[in-house]
Amino acid sequence: MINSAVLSVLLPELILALGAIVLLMIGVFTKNGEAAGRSVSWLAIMVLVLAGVAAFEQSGSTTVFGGAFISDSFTRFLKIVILIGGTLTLLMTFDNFGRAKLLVFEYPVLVLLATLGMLMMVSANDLIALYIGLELQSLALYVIAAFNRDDVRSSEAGLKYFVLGALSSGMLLYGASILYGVTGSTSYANIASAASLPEMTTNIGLTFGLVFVLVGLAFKIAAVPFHMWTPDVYQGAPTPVTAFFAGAPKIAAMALLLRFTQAALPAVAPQWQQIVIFISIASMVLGAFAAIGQNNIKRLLAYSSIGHVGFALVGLAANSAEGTAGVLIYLAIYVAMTLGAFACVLSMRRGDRYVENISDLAGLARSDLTFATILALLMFSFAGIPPLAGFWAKWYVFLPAIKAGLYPLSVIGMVSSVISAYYYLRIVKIMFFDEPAEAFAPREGRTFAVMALSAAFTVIFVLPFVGGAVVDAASAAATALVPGR
Amino acid sequence: MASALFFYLFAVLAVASGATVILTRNPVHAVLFLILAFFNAAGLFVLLNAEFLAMLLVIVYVGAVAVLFLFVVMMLDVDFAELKAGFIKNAGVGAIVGGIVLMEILALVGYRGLTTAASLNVAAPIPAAGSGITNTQALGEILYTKYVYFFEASGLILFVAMIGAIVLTLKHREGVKRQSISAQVARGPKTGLEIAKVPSGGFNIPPAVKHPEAAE
Amino acid sequence: MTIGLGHYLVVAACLFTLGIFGIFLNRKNVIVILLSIELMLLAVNINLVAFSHFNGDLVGQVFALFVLTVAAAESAIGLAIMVVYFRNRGSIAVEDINMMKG
Amino acid sequence: MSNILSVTIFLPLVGALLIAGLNSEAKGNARWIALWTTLVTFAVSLLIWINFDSSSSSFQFVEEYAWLGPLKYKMGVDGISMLFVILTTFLMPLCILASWQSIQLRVKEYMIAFLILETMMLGVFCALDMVLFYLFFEGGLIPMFVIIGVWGGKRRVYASFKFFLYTLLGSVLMLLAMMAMYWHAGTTDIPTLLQTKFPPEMQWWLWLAFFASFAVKMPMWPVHTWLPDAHVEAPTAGSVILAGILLKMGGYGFLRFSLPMFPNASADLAPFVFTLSIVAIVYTSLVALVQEDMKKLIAYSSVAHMGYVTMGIFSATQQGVDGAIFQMLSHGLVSSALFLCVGVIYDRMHTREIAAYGGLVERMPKYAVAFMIFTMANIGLPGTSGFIGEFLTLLAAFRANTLVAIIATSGVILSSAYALYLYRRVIFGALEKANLKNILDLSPREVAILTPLILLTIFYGIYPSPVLDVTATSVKNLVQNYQSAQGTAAASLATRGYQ
Amino acid sequence: MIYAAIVFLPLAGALIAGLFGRVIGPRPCEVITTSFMMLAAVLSWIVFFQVGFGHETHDITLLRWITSGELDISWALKIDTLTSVMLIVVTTVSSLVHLYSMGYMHEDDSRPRFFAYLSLFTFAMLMLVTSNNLVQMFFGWEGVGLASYLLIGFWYTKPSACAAAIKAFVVNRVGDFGFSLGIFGLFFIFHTVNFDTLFAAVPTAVGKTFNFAGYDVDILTTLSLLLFMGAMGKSAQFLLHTWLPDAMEGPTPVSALIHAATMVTAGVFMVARLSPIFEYAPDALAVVTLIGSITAFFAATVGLVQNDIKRVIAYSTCSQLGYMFVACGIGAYGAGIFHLFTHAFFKALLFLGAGSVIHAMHHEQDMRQMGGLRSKIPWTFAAMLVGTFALTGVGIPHLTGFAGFYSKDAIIEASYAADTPHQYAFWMLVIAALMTSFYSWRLIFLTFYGKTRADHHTYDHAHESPSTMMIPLAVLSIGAAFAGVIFASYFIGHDEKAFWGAALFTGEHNHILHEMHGVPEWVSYSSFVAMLLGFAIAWVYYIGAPWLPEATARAFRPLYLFLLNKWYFDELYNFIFVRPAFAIGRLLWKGGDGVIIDGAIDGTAEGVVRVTDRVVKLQTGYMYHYAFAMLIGVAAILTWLTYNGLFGGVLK
Repeated sequence: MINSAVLSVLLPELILALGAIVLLMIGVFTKNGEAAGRSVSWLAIMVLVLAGVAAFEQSGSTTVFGGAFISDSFTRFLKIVILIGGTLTLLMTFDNFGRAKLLVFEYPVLVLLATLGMLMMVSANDLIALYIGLELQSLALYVIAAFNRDDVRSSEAGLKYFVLGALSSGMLLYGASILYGVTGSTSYANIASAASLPEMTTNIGLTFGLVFVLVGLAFKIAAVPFHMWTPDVYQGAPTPVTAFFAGAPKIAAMALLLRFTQAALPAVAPQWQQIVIFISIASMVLGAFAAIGQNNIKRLLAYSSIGHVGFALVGLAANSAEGTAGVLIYLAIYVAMTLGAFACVLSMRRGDRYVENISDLAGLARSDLTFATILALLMFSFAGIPPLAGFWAKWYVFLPAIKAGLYPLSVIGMVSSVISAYYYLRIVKIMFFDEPAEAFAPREGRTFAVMALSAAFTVIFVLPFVGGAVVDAASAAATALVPGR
Repeated sequence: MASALFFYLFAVLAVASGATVILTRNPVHAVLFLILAFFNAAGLFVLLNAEFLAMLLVIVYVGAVAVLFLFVVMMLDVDFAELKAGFIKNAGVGAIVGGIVLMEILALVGYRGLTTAASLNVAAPIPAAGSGITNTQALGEILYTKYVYFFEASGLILFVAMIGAIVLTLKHREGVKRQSISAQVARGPKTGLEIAKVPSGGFNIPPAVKHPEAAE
Repeated sequence: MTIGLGHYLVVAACLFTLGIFGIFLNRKNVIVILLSIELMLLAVNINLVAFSHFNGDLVGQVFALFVLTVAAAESAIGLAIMVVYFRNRGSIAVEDINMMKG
Repeated sequence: MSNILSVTIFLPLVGALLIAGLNSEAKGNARWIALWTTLVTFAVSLLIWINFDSSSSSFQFVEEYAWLGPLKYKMGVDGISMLFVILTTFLMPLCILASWQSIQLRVKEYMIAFLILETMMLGVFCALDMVLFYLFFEGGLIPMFVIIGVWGGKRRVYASFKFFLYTLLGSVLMLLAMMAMYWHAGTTDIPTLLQTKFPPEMQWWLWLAFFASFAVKMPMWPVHTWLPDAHVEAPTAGSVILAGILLKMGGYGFLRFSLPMFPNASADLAPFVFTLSIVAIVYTSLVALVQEDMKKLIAYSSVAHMGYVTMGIFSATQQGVDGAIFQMLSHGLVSSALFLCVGVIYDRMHTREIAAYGGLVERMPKYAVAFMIFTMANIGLPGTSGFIGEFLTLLAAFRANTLVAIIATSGVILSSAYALYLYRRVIFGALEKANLKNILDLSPREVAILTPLILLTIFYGIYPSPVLDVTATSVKNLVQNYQSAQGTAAASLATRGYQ
Repeated sequence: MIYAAIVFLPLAGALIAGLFGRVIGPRPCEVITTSFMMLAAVLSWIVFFQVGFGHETHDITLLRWITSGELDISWALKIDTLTSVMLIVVTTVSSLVHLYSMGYMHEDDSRPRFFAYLSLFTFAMLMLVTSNNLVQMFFGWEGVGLASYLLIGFWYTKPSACAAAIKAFVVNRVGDFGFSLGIFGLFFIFHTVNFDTLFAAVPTAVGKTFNFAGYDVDILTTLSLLLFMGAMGKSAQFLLHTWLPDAMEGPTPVSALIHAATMVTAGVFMVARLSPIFEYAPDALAVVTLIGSITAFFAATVGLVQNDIKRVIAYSTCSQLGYMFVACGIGAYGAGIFHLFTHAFFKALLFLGAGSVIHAMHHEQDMRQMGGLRSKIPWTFAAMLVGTFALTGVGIPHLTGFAGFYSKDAIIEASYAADTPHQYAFWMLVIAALMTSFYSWRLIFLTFYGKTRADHHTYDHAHESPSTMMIPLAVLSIGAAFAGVIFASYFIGHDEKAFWGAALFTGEHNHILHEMHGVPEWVSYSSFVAMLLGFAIAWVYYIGAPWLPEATARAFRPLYLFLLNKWYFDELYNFIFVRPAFAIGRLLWKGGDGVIIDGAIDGTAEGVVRVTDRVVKLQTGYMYHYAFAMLIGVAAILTWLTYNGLFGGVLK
């Protein structure tokens, strides 16, 4: 059953799994807690990079375990993005966790396991694989959300995330069980073939299964109305954790959504398109409106992420290879920007105290122009102002939507992007136009590197060898997911 | 006929105890009723010829998980008097929405031809009654072969649960002396002597930990 | 009178709905919420096993097996988080869990 | 030579990078680098103009490189865009000079913002790929937002937000339309799109979406209210750029997209545009009459002048389009100059209240002369550049619709009223206010800024051919294509009046 | 390039004085501009004789101007008799005014500016009269408007001067509004704005109609009326006349040059120049006649009671312009231009004389504060007397007379010959002539006769003006005295056809110049009688019985006030146009932009904030609410898909 060919397909996952176990051991047997945390973190980063290299080196399209696990250019694209996201968030963790006395070795191990879960989600081609990967990721995330166990907010975040997450996985499971019952299989390929039978066109069971599974996935990507955990968890969890939440897990969940809808249930596309359109509009609009009222920058970014998920879903709503590519591009760009934004949040420090209020940014341009410029670039990019990367993200999701004739969706999306531009601009305004507040403590090297990298990415995306490369890779990935379309 | 009778018995009891779980005021009672529900579900599983799962349910769930719940309930010094079961004010609205969902699901159940396509996709047929292969054996045969990936992965999940539970709840109590043999052996003059600067005004007693540790 | 698939599905649906109810109707006690989650997962398992039985396919039972495993892990994590919360806040009343809102 | 457009466009960006590389104390260096960069850019752009073949209606100096997927980096100019490039590069050095003294805070950033803005503006006029166009079109929002917000007046936050969100809202709809065009035509290449025939039904929607963007940018009534606010709050050079170039992007967009690409919709909706135009002319002129803030008054007059432009464009005749382009260029000179004039006294007195002035001619005769010339150009006195555009557009409007022409022509009465009323209150009268007694006349630097504007204003009023010759062929081509697209519609237009 | 020299010498002078005035000082400026003007004047006379008697006409293109499609406009000089007449009028009066100003303005600090303006004005006026197309004409038209604006507002510290300047410009723009529309219309119909091609094409459009503002109207009538609207504005005709009296706020030489001799006659010139168009629009001509006669009558009535010496002359100018328009309206273009020609001399003379009086009286303009100046400033008195003779048309019928005798009486006769309904034009002009005579003599009597009403100091110091001022008066006196007798035969007499050549066009049915010589005898005498009667009444009122004016004013107080307040036109216009414009402007600003548009925008912004508040409130922080939201989501989606759009929903 298991041979070297299978292992090579599984290589990135194997690296992570074994790495997690080994690192746990290393951590356990290292005396000094802080040193253990530090060295294990570095090792974890290396493991992630290694897994990334392994993923990058893979080629072709293979399924193993009876089709439950798939590896193709789609999974590779997303895995690399996830691994980059994971690596960079881990890179930003040290100083923050060091100050909060959280730098323990369990954290990187949990991050590795969560990342492993994500990779499994990305590769899931079977309902059971979907569920297992999802739970592996989620359980790890529940824990790290509550990781600052002496902080009531952190534990509240963990509790909320857990309860609602469990509810959502319950719903997802319920849907999965119905789908299994209706189609007789958990494998996407079999589900797709069963669902495409003529007598299944009116089978209401499919619809129910679809709805419940989509609801579960929508929760994971924080789409309205299954988003309500997001602001609280983003705010409550330690900031490096939030940075991690905002990036990689969303991608993994989106990968599930993409593959589940397009590989397992293309037959009922009109139905899931409607659902996607609904949650897309709801997310874009709510993200735009609710963020305006925020004073905490993490909360604001949470609502912003809700909005961005809505935008990404626009591409999915189009139900086409271009649309899928659009989603992928959107995700890649979104992760890059989000990492930068959270790196900025992590740099908002006065003395040893981290501050999170938007008003703390007042007049930042006066005291630290580089910082302010980077954050401003990211905000403009979030708002989708050309030529920054955020614009291209929107371009590539709305383009297929227009092709698919989703005009009301597109117009609503564009209008809400303008509304959301308001709060991004507000941050720029506070940094550039307002009177300075107290200056921040000096920036820290690693975090600053992430900030600068992210801002640079938003700027140079417009160059053909950057943006073009991303777009080409995403297009190739999308065609792998939906061949022939 | 007997099986029908048992079905209704288990079904009614399962649903009734499920309802009690969410309605009772006392969490201990709730856990106990959950156990009852699990027992009845196990009964249903038996009726469905899934003996292994039925057994698992009883052993794992009733034996471990539910007991864990009881543990925690008892351990946390919760003032049960205060925990009057309360429903949100407009529970009616909630009930209506929930009711709608339930009705829709029930409508689905009544749908004919729900599983018409299912038979096409049988990946691991249940062994025939006369084949002599038990449910447990049949499961075992595919679990470690065809579904080894999931099996390994669920192992990782348990791994995560372990790390998670430990990292969240394990607390090295400060001020408690623990013996460290290696440290004692390695003790030399360098580490043995410590010149302490005594601050004036005494020292602070660490605050007493109010609640006992949770199970590790 | 034969007991068909539908009967089991009805039981599962009832339990599932009760689980959902338990989560959002309860305002006093987090433990009950955790129990409700278990109820939901139980309902799923009943579904899976019933489908498995009536479809003549063992995969459902395998699936249920994993659901059981994961549910156990999940409840462990859930309880751990609850304990942490209780330590910080001294309460597990659901109504108290709203430090963050807006 | 083959990359001269790109060189022109990105030279300012290079300058911005140079300034960014300076250490932050070097105010003077930032100014000088900015000035030299803009001057060199101007010189290079003049080279383009000299080598421009005005007998051809096709795009010239075309550069084309692969970019993102089907999108191309494609640049080029034709008779319609050529002069806007020159206008931009011409006004920039003046803006830098105008900010020499008045900007003392964060000079480096200011210069960087301006140079980036210049790149964006040049890009808009040169882009031959729709998406590239949009990129520059919207990209300019960022530096302008910062310029208004950081160096602006009291209500700068309100103004900058209004400016940004208003224009953004208009533009995103255009973006959607561009996507639809891409799917229909399979390309974003502007020259190809110019040849593409969109179905009339589709044209309507596309037209409306583009209109949403350009009308706001223009700005046309009733989406004009961001302009007075933005103008009032922006620093002088910001107002100059805003009035001189940013507003022209709307008009340029109409000429580049709406008219040639959606001729049927343009013809159908021309009455709608005419209506808005004449409302703008009369309405904003009346509003300008009662303004108490100089910049606001000029801003309102800008709206009125842009009314002539839209009217001229949608009359879709040689005279109308020529006039519209000329009007835009002239307005670029004249209103810029007027804003500079306001800036001159604002720098001295720090108020733009009309009531705070009076009798300035006593102390500032040179200034009075300059202001008079620009006021006269503003009201379209023959012999100034303001006349040519106004005259041609009205001439064309008369052909399209006499009623429109009548109402629009009444604008010349109102414009003289508000402009002269302003002049009288600021320049004439007795010099009674104590704080004005020592006000100084134009400094050599200010003279250096205003002199070229005066000379050009008068030169183009007397001899507009350098401009009209450049535009003629391209406009002719545009109008012919437009009319041939109308088919029967054109015939009815011709027979509507006396022939 | 003698023609170009005539036109551009003043411009050169203006530029030198304007740009370098501060550097080279006032005196050189005066000398340069004046000598340039005089040179131009001399050249103009040469040209006049060449063209008027040598019958040379020229059309010289100087520079391409506006080229756009079929529109092709050049800077050009069209030299024909009409132009040459205007050239001499403009350059001669202008050079004299320049000279005069050297004396009159010698106390002023801004003389370079003043002379620059004067020369600039002259340049614009010359561009106007030499234009070969409508647009260049419009250039000159607006250019003189600008110069007029600048000169009226010359004393910018006086609020009334500033107001008058703006009023002049804006009211002129009202006229220009019509003029522009006329140009647009002509281009629309004929695809050209050049006179020669235009005039050649006009006959093809006779009787045809086009759609104008929703109505089908006769092309030529409509366009002629639009063009005439421009003329009304520039020439201060009834309804658009209000600016002219106020324009007297400017220095007196300006009034003489611009508001008497040249600029205000541009309207007459325009009608004459466009006679090939007007001739085909009889209805338009009827309107011209009507407006002209009303103006002649109306302005004369107002002139009766004014006390400001310059205003009397200003209303007189207005009235005389009415005469000219009547002449044009009835087709007697030659008579109109002839009156323009003579009027330039005697009205400039009167103004400059009045300026001399004012100069003598230390800038006192109110005639009630004058009197008895005859002995103090005899030469001025003499000049004024000549001017009055010319204006009132003193002369001996069938024999000889002052300038006005020829030109004005010719118009009166022609108006009778034109046979307007009920001979209204004729009677109004005759009555106006009577009033002209009355107010002219009233001016003389009030200023020069009787005892002085000025304070002693002023009166004692009143002295004759310097020679720079007196020489122009002398020259103009000669003109006022002899221009009529010398040129009558060319302008309106039997040499008329040869003199005008093609410059003036008369339709085939237009024989007015011929018919006016055949009017009944009493018509010829009527104006003579009116003149005498006016003189007599004036004598009675102001010399014979000085108490009478006041008594009359008291007896007819409403009428007196009505006339004194100029028929309440200013008040009416303020009420109808000016105040509403400001009120509407304010309403649109505060209400339209502020409340409605910005209100909508800010309201939207507030709405967003309000929605935000609600949305944020949804996020209660309670888990059960969150779970409930999810449940609602599930229920909604399920219900939607199950019952509404199982396949192909509405959302898509």
